[in-house]
Amino acid sequence: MDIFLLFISAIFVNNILLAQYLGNCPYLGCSKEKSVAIGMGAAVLFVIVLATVITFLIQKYIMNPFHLGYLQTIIFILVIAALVQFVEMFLKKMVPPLYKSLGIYLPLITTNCAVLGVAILVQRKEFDLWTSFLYAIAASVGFLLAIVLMAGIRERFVVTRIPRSMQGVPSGLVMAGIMSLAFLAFKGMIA
Amino acid sequence: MIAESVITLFGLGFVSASVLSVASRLLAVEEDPRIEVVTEALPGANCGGCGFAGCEAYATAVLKDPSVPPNRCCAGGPDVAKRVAELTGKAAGDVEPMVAFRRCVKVEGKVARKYDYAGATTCAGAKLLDGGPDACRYACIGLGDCVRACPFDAMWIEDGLVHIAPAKCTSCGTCVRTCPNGILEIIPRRARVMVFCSSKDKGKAVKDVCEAGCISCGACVKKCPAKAIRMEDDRIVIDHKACLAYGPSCEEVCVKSCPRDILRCLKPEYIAPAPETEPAHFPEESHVVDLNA
Amino acid sequence: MGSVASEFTKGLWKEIPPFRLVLGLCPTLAVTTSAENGLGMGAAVIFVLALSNVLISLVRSIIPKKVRIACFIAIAASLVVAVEMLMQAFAYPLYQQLGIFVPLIVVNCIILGRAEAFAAKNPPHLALADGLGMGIGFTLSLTFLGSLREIFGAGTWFGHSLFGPNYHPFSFLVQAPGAFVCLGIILAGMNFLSIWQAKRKGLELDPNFDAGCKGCMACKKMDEIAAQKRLERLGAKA
Amino acid sequence: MMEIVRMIVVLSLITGTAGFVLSGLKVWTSPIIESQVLTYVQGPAIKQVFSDMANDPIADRKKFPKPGGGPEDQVIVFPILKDGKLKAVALEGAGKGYGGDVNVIVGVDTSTDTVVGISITTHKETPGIGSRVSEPGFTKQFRGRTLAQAKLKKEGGAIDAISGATFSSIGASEAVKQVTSWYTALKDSIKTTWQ
Repeated sequence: MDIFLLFISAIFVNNILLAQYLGNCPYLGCSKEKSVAIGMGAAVLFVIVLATVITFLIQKYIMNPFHLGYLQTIIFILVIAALVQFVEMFLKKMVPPLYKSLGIYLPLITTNCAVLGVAILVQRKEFDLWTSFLYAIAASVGFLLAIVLMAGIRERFVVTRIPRSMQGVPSGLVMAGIMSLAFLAFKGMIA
Repeated sequence: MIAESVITLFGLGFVSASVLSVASRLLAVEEDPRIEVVTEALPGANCGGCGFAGCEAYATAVLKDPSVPPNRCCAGGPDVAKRVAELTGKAAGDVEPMVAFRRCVKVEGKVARKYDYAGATTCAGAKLLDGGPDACRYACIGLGDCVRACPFDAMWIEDGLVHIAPAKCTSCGTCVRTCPNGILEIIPRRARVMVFCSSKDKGKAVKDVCEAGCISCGACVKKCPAKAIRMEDDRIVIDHKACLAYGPSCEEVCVKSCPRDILRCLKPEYIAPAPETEPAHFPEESHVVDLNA
Repeated sequence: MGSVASEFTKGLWKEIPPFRLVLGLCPTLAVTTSAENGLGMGAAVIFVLALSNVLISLVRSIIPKKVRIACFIAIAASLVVAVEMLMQAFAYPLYQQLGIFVPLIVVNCIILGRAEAFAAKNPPHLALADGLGMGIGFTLSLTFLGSLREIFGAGTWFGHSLFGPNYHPFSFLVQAPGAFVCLGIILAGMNFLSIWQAKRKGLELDPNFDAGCKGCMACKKMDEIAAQKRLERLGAKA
Repeated sequence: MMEIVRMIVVLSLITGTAGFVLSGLKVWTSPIIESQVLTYVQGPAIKQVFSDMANDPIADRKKFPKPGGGPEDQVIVFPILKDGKLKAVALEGAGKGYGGDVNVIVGVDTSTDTVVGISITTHKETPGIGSRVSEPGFTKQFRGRTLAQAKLKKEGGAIDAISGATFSSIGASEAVKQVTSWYTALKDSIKTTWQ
């Protein structure tokens, strides 16, 4: 039941994109094509889960014993950057098909604030390892859902008359606002 | 505390840099070095005119797949084709010249209309609304998605129907990929006969919506002595290779057998190779397949 | 490259982030629930951006190309940690308000975007001008957006009540959807201005005027991937 | 090979320097941060418990060794003074609630050894259910209780748990119990410190 609640809360109520504003750049950049959105979402899911678990272990076994909590930001981001680059090289060599579908998005993920955001959030919420792992999955599924839905809508934008000044990013943002409004409705589920 | 911080961060930098540099050595992927050379030779516009996803994809394909010709790059023209041919060891000239062709004769009144469309002026947009304003789901919608997509300015809309200027067409296939109804096709410039309908409906359904469409009677299939015509999904497919190999001795019996006048001989102006120099203004008659001929 | 003055002023209007260069959207959307938060976030970004630009410009010649991004991130991250500590020490309520978005400055594409696009190629004094200009432009935008949302969404400005107790705040604006819609409409307004100006002067409109994150390599790459995927999809259909 | 060495050296040097500078900054700012945190997190809670204070308990705070803790564990005691004399003290305790620790500031009158009041500083309870422990309806019950009474009824005290939020109530009560045990152990040294 708790796990169910965690998932519902992270995917719908506190959607990482639409309610917590994390990961907006890829959201707007990648949502023009549904296949790209799925690829990006899956890559983000992969990286978020991996990064959250690794940074959690580093926090627990290196930073906490030495009282280095204040270096959290710099240590986390360096670990994430190195991890992403390593995974990219690894996939390219060892699993080329996976590289073709996910790997091309990896270089774009280092600066995705959703990854660092989730890694820091689970520390601030003081989750244990298992809950952190589940939360990472739930949050990135929420990201995937939002970005794929958005791409589905934005594909239709191509065939719609939109005023010149609203084309591109502005219409994407307003669209995101309307989606966020729709997601607000899920707040009623948990109160 | 200072010592711990310095050591931890120094160690982190050291470890990540070492892991990455070692990994970049161990996990380096060997790519065919020629791919890069061929990609360099291409214009790098990533226009997709060749039918591949970008210049690098074409370079890879042309090196690996023997059936991919070296002259597919429309943006680069003959110079690039020559260079690619040199790099790949393929002959530049042994490729059948092709041209885009519209498989539809929808003209005013021949196709019934379901409704008047007043939405966004794109075919894809109209297609979203109950399959388009025409009763025939395979008719040219005529809102010009292909015209806008054509990188060579070889198409235009007239009377709600797309027209192709063969002299300008480079058979890049962009229009074929754009058309939501799939009525465009790339055919050999030497092709002798062609079918002017792309409907996959059965005879009765076609008769209901179009005065001119193919009713899938199969007469042409039976008559063709070269067995170059077949039906796929109630849609005529012509094997131009077999047709051209058989030669003109059949006297186009298929055209004569067609009860709906939907199989026609192509005008020589259309099928002739593009002239070397482009005329300033293309004469009205020669740039389109004349439907009333 | 231009003079110090021109590098400084371009960040204030011509390339003002995030309205012109669509950079750093996450904090822009998240912390602008009030003018004060926007200003505070902006101040932190000015500090990090100006210093990281200068530092990167100073060490640009010794950084090997392959670990370029990692070095930029390390420099930006240490500045962010510094800001975090200073903010906790001297502006604790603001730190509480901005929450997780203070550490997230490090992944704000404005930092890496400027490092990559400008600081890595220019001498320190120009990099400083660019960083300060961009930072101040960012602060102005954030404060503007924050003011807009606070004034109409809560009826206050910098915490001072504006319309008296009878005002019914349009609280949609201070919630998540309001942030998206508000920024979207401002961006559209900027585009409208560009189009109108081009028309009035009879000039050709810059076709890339709304191309989005110009300074951010990630977005460029994403557009390329999207174009390629589209071709692949259409190719498969044909 | 040279390139790899250079990569490693440059990156480690940058991170190492960052570590040095940042730890220096940390040493300088940590006392300021500590007092800031106390002012903005514990400060309002203390003010809520003691409505009239002549001194600034945050500035006058003192650390005492934690009873039953290791040699480095410490407890912060905030004194409430009147005319320079100790009137009451405030301590912060923590108890495990439903979602995590419930942190509670407890004010204890040093002359009568009774609870002056409690105030919740931070908690992670479910909004609307467990979060009711921070509402006056619950916290008011502790006012004027003796140390022995300041626990839930089922443990022999005088406090009603919030129905439907038993775990949160237990958390708050545990926190109060922790403070009362610390206070009992430290009472003498507290009194000698401030007279």
